[in-house]
Amino acid sequence: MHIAIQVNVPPYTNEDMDTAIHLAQILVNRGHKVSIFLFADSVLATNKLVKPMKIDRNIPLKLQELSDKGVEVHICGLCAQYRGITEDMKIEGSDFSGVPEMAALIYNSDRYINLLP
Amino acid sequence: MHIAIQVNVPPYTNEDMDTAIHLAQILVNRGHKVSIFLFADSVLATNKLVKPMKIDRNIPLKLQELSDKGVEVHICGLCAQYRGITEDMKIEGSDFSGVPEMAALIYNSDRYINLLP
Amino acid sequence: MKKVLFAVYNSPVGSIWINEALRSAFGMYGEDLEPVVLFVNEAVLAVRKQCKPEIIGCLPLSITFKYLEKYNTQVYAIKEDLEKYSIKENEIEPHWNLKTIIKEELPDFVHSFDKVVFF
Amino acid sequence: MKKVLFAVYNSPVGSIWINEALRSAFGMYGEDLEPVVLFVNEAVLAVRKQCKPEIIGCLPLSITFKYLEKYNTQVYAIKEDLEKYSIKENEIEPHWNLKTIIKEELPDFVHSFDKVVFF
Amino acid sequence: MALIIVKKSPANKLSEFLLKLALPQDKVIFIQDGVIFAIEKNLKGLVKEGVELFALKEDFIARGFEESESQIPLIDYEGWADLIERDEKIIS
Amino acid sequence: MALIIVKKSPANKLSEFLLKLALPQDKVIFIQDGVIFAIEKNLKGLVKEGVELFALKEDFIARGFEESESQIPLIDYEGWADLIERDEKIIS
Repeated sequence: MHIAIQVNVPPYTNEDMDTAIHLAQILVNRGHKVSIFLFADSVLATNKLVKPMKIDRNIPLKLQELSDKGVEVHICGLCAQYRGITEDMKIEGSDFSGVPEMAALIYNSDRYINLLP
Repeated sequence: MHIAIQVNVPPYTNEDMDTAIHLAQILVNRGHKVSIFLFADSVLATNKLVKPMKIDRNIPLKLQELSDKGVEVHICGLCAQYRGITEDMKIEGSDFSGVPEMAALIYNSDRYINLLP
Repeated sequence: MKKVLFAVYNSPVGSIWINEALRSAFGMYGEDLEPVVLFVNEAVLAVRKQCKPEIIGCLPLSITFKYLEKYNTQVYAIKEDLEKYSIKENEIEPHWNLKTIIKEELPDFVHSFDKVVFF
Repeated sequence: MKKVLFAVYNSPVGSIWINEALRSAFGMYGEDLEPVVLFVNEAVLAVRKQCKPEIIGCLPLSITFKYLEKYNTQVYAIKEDLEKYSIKENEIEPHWNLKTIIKEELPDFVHSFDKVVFF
Repeated sequence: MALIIVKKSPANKLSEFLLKLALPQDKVIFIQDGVIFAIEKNLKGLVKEGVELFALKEDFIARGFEESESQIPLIDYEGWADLIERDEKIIS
Repeated sequence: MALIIVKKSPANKLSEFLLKLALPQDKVIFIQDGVIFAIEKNLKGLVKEGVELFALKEDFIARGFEESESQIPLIDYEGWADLIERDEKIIS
């Protein structure tokens, strides 16, 4: 199956990115195709300049690892502009897209999981 | 009087930065010394790479203008690191500081206005 | 053709969610999708003519009106929530072309969509 | 000496606010300030020994314990909120050195501080 | 005497928690979505007697309400600044 | 049949709104602070008959609750994935 997960809130401050990453790992291991769509403040999770404390998890790195395993990471481009995240800051394997990509995911995915803000 | 305003939530997504900027303008015009302390996701408001749509307000620019008028803009440095904002991205006149600066503001200010998250 | 519901439960003023829900809805027409928008709780405040986030410097709701017209996007509000804020029919901005729905009908209404996104 | 209250109303797991409130409190000792921390609503879940945000990969609450001990920072929880979640005295993590306060005393308690910051 | 700032809507439990903190002679200002409190008929029943209530006019009007709908005085940012100057203690 | 995800705590009105959307044979999974619902004695009274309720075990345990405190079955992420695979419609 193709399963899409949309996140809307910032990483660290809230746990939605943690939930999405954990769920994506499980779903990928089950053989599903997984896409993560980052909307609004969740786009912060793709900023590779994020420097958490050493004892804390590195969310952009975890996203990067998911991407290496084949998970698509889509970033709402307008949302990124509003948060001052430019193309050169984003993690490898993620893509700036927008609402047309959201529409394609909503249309093509077998399951669409939105984590409401 | 010295009046400090602490903000905790991201700009645009919520209106706290708008409230803080408007209040700061009024207070400065009344002759007060105003300090803005940006904590947690509110640090995004100091990223000069933020590119809002043309019809929308430019919050980092408004902060910059307040700074030009003498308003101190303090950024929690650890919070900024967690959001991938580096020193070279911040608006002119703002400063990376931290909880010791928060303590100094709480101790020295005549009024401390926290806009709760 | 699949049906998608964008339901907004946040206040229309001071947060981005109504504008983001509408922007998302308008983007759906690029695929074979039919978006519908639903205002829940305080989001219903959006429908009054005098509701103007631009008064406090935020993005106006009216920037969505030309697209609402172009696509004829259906917008619903919950009747009981409109009543809670004493919003009368003649106060409603005509551009929303608003339909109302009562709470009792909501479970079936929401289940009639293929995908549901809350904001 | 001024007294500062950091009151937290957000859940201890999955959000940063309890850790941020404690970090803020510990920073106050650089000035002639006395910080006190108050847990309100779901924030009281923090006090149970078994409350461990690290289970879901978030920062542990226990990183604050050595500072609580070093500074002897006072932490309060609302008694009624503890009861709401059936948190018994023997379940409370001793490092919090927790005091309780009843709702009726809150208005005077909060007013006894020079500055009040809610998270 | 304190100034209590209520910025979240009546739907949020924290708002009522903050209202209950108010002691006689305190002032409460409703801002942002907190201004929705201003149309509540029994608003004064939520606070102790002697607590003064205000709503920020700009935030109230922006949400589509008419001034006549408010049960309490509407003040502008200058009025809010007056309150800030007057009371040393601010709870929010 | 739909899967409804409730992630906000009982203190947030939206959670009850979502619970009321559930039709018989729907499933509800409580995650994040939504798991606090699992300790409510009258939880089943909040949904229509025939609605199946689950809470995400990891999120429940992390908040300091003991498994025995839950009024409904606790499932892990694999269990959540099972629910996702089963129901096409997801409301959240």
